[in-house]
Amino acid sequence: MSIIMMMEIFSLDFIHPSAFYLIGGLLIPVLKGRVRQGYMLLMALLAFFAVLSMPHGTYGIYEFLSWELTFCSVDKLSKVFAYIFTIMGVIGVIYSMHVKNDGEQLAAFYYVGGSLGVTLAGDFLSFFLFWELMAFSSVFLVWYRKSNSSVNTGFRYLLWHVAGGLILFAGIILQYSISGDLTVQFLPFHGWWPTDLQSLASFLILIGLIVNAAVPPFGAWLPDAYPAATVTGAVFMSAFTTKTAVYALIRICAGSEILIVLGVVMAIYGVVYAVLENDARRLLAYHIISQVGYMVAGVGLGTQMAINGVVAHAFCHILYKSLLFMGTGSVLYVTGTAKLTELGGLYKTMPRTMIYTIIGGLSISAFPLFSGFVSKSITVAAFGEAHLTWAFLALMLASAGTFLHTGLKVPYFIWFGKDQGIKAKEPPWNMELAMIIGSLFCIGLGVFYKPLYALLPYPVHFEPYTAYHTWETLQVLLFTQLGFFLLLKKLWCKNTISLDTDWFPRKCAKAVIWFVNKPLVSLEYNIVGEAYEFIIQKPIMRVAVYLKKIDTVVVDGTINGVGRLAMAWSRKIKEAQSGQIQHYAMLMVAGVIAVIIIVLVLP
Amino acid sequence: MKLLEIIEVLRTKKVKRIAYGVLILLIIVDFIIPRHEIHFFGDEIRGFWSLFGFIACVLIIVVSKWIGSRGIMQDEHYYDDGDI
Amino acid sequence: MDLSRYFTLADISGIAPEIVLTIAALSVLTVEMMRVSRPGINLMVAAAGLLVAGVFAAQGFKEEILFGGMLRLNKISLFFDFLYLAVAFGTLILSQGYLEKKGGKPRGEYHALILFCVIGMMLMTEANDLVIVFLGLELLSLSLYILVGFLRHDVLSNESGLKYLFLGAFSTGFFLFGAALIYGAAGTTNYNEIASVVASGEILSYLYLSLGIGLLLIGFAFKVALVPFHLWSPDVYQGAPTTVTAFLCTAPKAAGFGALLNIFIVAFPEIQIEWQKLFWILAALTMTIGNISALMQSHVKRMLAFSSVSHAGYLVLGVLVLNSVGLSAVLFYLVVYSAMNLGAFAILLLVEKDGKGLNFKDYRGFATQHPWMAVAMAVFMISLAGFPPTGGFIAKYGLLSSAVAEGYIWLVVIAVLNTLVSAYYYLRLIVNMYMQEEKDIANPVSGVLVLGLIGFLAVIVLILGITPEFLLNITTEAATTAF
Amino acid sequence: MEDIIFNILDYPILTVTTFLPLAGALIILLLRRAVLIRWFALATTITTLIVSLPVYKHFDKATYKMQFVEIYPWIPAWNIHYKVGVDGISVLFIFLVTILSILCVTVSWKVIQTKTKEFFISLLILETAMIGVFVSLNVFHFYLFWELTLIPMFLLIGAWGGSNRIYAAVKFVLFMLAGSVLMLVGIIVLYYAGGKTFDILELSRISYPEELQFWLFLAFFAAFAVKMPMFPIHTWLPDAHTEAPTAGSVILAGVLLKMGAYGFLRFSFPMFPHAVKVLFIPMLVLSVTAIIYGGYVTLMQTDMKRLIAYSSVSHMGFVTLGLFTLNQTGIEGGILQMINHGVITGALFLCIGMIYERTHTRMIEDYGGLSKTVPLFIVFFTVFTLAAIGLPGMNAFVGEFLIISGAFKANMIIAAFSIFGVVLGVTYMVWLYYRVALNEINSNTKSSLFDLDSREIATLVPLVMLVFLIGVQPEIVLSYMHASVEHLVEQIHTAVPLDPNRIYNSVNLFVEYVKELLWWG
Repeated sequence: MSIIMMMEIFSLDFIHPSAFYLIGGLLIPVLKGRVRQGYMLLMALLAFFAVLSMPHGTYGIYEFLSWELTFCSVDKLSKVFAYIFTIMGVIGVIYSMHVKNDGEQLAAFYYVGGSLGVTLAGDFLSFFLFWELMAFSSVFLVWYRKSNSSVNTGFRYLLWHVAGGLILFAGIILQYSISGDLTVQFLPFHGWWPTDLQSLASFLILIGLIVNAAVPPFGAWLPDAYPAATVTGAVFMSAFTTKTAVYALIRICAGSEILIVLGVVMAIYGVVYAVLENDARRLLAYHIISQVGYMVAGVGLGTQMAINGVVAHAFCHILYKSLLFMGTGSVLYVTGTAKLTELGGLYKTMPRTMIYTIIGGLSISAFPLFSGFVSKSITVAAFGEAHLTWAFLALMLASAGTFLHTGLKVPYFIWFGKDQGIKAKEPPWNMELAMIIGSLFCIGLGVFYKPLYALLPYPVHFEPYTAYHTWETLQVLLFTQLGFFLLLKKLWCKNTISLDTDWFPRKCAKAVIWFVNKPLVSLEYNIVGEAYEFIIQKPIMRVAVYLKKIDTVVVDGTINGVGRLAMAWSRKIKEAQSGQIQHYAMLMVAGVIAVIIIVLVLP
Repeated sequence: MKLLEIIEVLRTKKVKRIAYGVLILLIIVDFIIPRHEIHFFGDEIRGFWSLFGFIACVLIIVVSKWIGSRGIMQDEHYYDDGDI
Repeated sequence: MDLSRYFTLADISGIAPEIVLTIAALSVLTVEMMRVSRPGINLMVAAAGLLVAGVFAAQGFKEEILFGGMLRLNKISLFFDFLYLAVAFGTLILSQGYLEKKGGKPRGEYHALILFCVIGMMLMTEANDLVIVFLGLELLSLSLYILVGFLRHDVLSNESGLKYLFLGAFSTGFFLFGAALIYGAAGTTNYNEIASVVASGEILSYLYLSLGIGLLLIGFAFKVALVPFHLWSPDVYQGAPTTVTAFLCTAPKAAGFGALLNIFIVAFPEIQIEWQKLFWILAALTMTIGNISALMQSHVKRMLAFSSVSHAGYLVLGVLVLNSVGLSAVLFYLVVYSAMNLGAFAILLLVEKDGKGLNFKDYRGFATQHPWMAVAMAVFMISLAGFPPTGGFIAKYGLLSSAVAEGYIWLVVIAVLNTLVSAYYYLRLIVNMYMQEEKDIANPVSGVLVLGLIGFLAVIVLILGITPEFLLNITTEAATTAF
Repeated sequence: MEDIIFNILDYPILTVTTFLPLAGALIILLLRRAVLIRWFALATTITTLIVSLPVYKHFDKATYKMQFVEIYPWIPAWNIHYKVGVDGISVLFIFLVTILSILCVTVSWKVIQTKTKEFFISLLILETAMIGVFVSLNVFHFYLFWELTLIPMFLLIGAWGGSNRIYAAVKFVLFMLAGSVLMLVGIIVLYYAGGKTFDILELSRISYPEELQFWLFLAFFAAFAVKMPMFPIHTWLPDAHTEAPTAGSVILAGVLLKMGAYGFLRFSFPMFPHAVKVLFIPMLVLSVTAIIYGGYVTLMQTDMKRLIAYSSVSHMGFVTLGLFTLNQTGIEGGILQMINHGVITGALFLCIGMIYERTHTRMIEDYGGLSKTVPLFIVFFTVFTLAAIGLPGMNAFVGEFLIISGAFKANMIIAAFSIFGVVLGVTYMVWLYYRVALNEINSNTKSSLFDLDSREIATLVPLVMLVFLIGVQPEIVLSYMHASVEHLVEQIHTAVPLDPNRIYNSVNLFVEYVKELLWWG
């Protein structure tokens, strides 16, 4: 209604939901205090309603020089993701209302706008434009933490994303050169290694997307950056980057077999590292990798049920993962630390945050009556039906591991462990309100899963609440709890960080820098520098001086010379004008003789 | 507050014994649950999933601890000496 | 006794304007004699004479030959008459109070002499006989010699008067020698008869005829100040009182060209082709030397003298072409030329005070003190240079266009380059007025009549530039009747 | 008369737009107080813009025909009619003139204290003359307006200019006059050769004998080359620009240079196609030398205004390069670059003028670190420097892009050299920007600098909008000229069939031509 009214006013055929974030965001620095909070909430809600009233089909086509950018092509798949992104936008905005620094708010707004843009992009150019916008705006969320480590982490995060973006861009260009059209279409990559040009193009696009989806060899940036982000920034980042990548993977490379293997490895890898982890937010970051592993595996499978599973899982994952981040974020906000070794026994001072985090933990481990049970199990069941037993078992193992560290380890060590005497109180009202909404969504979806299934792209014929399925999950989860309590002593964490695949770039980076600093710089400075100076700079300057001399002396000289010449003649003639009558008379006689000669010559 | 007392009650010894009782109950009920589609051998065996859950938990903890000690776990300031 | 054998009533009515002017001149002298003390009486009487002569000329006009072939009245001569009357009227207004300023006593002879000049000029352009032309030329020259030297106490004026007398007499001698030769060759001094004799071919000898024409041309060249014979004009223009210079460089020059055109149109229509080469050279020389020598002048009057020499060069372009289009262009050019020069000299007149106000430097900061006067002077200078919105451009365009029609492309290019050179020294005055810093500048004596005349002339120049339609029609109509 | 469309609006729009400033000038003649004069001048220029707006709305972009045509008899004796009309090529320049005139009035609000009445009168007469040039379809009053620009510009430079203003003003007038008097001879010869008519459309329909075309092209070339300063005869530009007041140099750079190029499009291309075909290689060589030579000499300038002036020589070299490629892209690029150059260089001069108002020095070494002392000004200065460099997304990029692609179609080597020109362009602009904005703060100008006030911001904002508008959506501007340029190109090529070998040996053809013609003289 308001959107439609707005549309008539501006006589636009549609309003791109990200417009509210990108253009609306510009006003944030201008407004202050309560007005700003209300304004941001209004923008988030308007974006949500815009998605609500967005018809299917492609529109918002804008042609620049010779290319056609379609900013909005909407079908069931992109609509679902648009829904969840806008909902998450609302929750995130509420959560970050208390933040004073308007740069951070602006970065968050452009981050959400970027992800919405990617979801709705019709052609690769605008897709890539918003893709880069997302990368650049999210890096500010890390930088605004303003601790020296977060600045370096921000740079590493940015380098990863720029590298990923470039690979993606290379793929797009290659694809454009082959097919000649830029529309975002289905380019699956089959087999292990690119054979011909076309498969190379889809391979590059796949790698570009994988980097953003934090798949292991390329995914080390996620656990590195998220814990370093600001309290509210981490909440936004947990929801958008990886899920936009998942959406892109579904849209572009559904059914590429390599993804199954990658997905499963991811799931296990995330769980193993999470167990070792000491920092709560870093643990959750690793856990994102494992959950996204499910989705990547599902995309790799490619069947209709798997894709449905992936979409549902993504939908719920955004909600409960952001809830967990909000919980740990509040702990960090209140106590100043997120290290498990330093926390413990907070249930007495932060009971309500504990409840929300536990709800998040339960729904992530797919406890019956929670949203995880409804969504994650579809993907797992899809693998079951496809009879990939090894993948099926690995994923079940991973879900057990999930419950182990997110469901049990994090809550136990933060809230129930031995009390280290850290004083803490409940977080501000807006953080709590956001957490309440998040938990309501988690429980609501768990119970009333039908509307979620309606949104999924393909028809769903999977019934989560069958007796056997609930029982099976309950058995796995409770016995994992048994294992946890028995081995509690072994799980005690030490104040360590776990090396990750980003060991290679960081170490060899130091070697490269050393190489650049010592030999290369000196070479460049005295040999190449001199050469440049000698071959290019000096001659240009000399020629320029020379030409300037020409310009002033020759060109100007000649023209002024003509003027001076005329003046000289005039002076000479002036002498002839002597004022003596006899001179005049003589000249007149000369004139007369001349005329007579001419007259005689004439006939 | 009301919430705190509930949590206190849950932590007492008595509650732990009830939990073990629930676990055993789980395995027994598993025998009577009807299985409609059978996809793989695990569905046949009763109580398979509880065993699987326990072993998974133990396996994960042991393996990750082993790998951690092997070299993954480093001191916190491992990267701090002048990374990029 | 019956004088009808010698002249009829029609002849008398034909020369009515001249008669009225003589009466007016004599009455001015008598008024002077009676020591009538009213100020400006001479001006009133002379102006009245001019007006009445104008009325008589316009009202009694018929296309006819008078005094048995001596005079010829046609549209061209009428056009010239009105030009002379207008210029004389303008000069009279200008010289109102000028002579006192220069220290001389206001004497009536000044106005009488101007009227005699007008009579002389009228005779020159109406003449249909060499003798009459000589008569008019002499009457004009003599009164001009006196006028130039009018300020007896000013040594410069005496020197230029004397100089003008000697060289004038010298050139009239050539003129008379030429006329005699032509009379010898053709046996008659009447234009039409000369034309018929030349056409029929019983010329005594072509040598005499061409020599005669050549010398005749030299006489005119001196009067109109074409290059080899222009040397007198800068000194005379500078020495003479400014009002006389104003009169000198407008009306007599027009008369000279008028008489020259009449001779070549009526008397020597076919021979004219051989003379084109000479006119080509004269035109090129006059334009170039006139412009170049004006470049370095620091004295405004002297600069205007050389500029009038160069304008004579452009007019020779029209004489060179000698068809109806060329003639109408010359007539138009003469009107605009007179208006521009009269205006420029008028302002010069006002600014000049006891020897100061005649150099370029004296015009610095003129624009801030006297904006309106500066604008008028700028308009005259721009028009003299031939910039478009003014009459000067249209006049120059007419001449160049007629020359191009006859194929004198290279002469037109020379003329156009000369305009470029002329722009420099015309704009120098504007530079001094608008762009130099103020010093203790001459503040002009502001006579209402003179200011009105300046304004009127400036407006005329602009109107002729923007809508030259009305004057063009008159000139084209006059030119077509001549051929 | 079949290819003109008469004016359908309720008032004679073109005549009113042309003569409204003149009417304003006459009224100012009567006013006395300076404040009144300034406000009245501003009102006149703004009303001229508003009055001219319907032209763009009702302009029919599909046809190449002349539109809004008005014919009134003026001097029947010489068969001269007052005929005005607009087509795709000339319509945009009217917009440029009206916009820049308003900005000139606002920028010279405080700086002109002496002789304000004469200043605003000459500015308004100048505006009438400029609009007249772009609008007139009769050669005679085209020339009249062409010459009418000289005197006001002469007064602007001379009376309110810098220290060496008289030399610059006189040099400016003599250069311009030299060119235009030769054009006058050309016009007269054209009048007779074209059958005693001054109407541009009829003149461009007749095909003249080849050698006459050659001479007439040279005559017109003299005037146009001087005005848009092509290589050898450009030395008046730096002097005129450095000495002119801000308003003067904005108008000079913004519009006067374009009249030369417009002349080529209106006269040389349609009327002397054969001569154009013969001479287009030398012309390309000339424009490339202008680009490179201009670039080099700009590098070495120490005075800011002189640097921007020389950069105009290089930019206008691009425009001629675009025009003489004789293909659709090149010419459209040329016209677009003309408008871009008008906007950018006008804006740069406005900026320098504003700074000069404060520090009264134009030497670059007096400036430094302006980004700290006057940040708001540096924002505008950065935008315009980037536009001048030709950053994509800004207007100059689109123009240069079209020109260079057109040039590649015409002749490969020349296009390659022109790119080197672009590189030079970037170097001198960036070096200027570094020395002015980023260097450490220079002591002697630091004290007198204060940031822009609202009047100055209001002057610069419309130009910033234009820069981005044309940069992002060039189609707004290009759509006007497609039809007319297409017709022009077709006119050139149908007149002389395009036989390839003739083009490539056109240089020796040119030499042989000159030899053959010299005997004719």
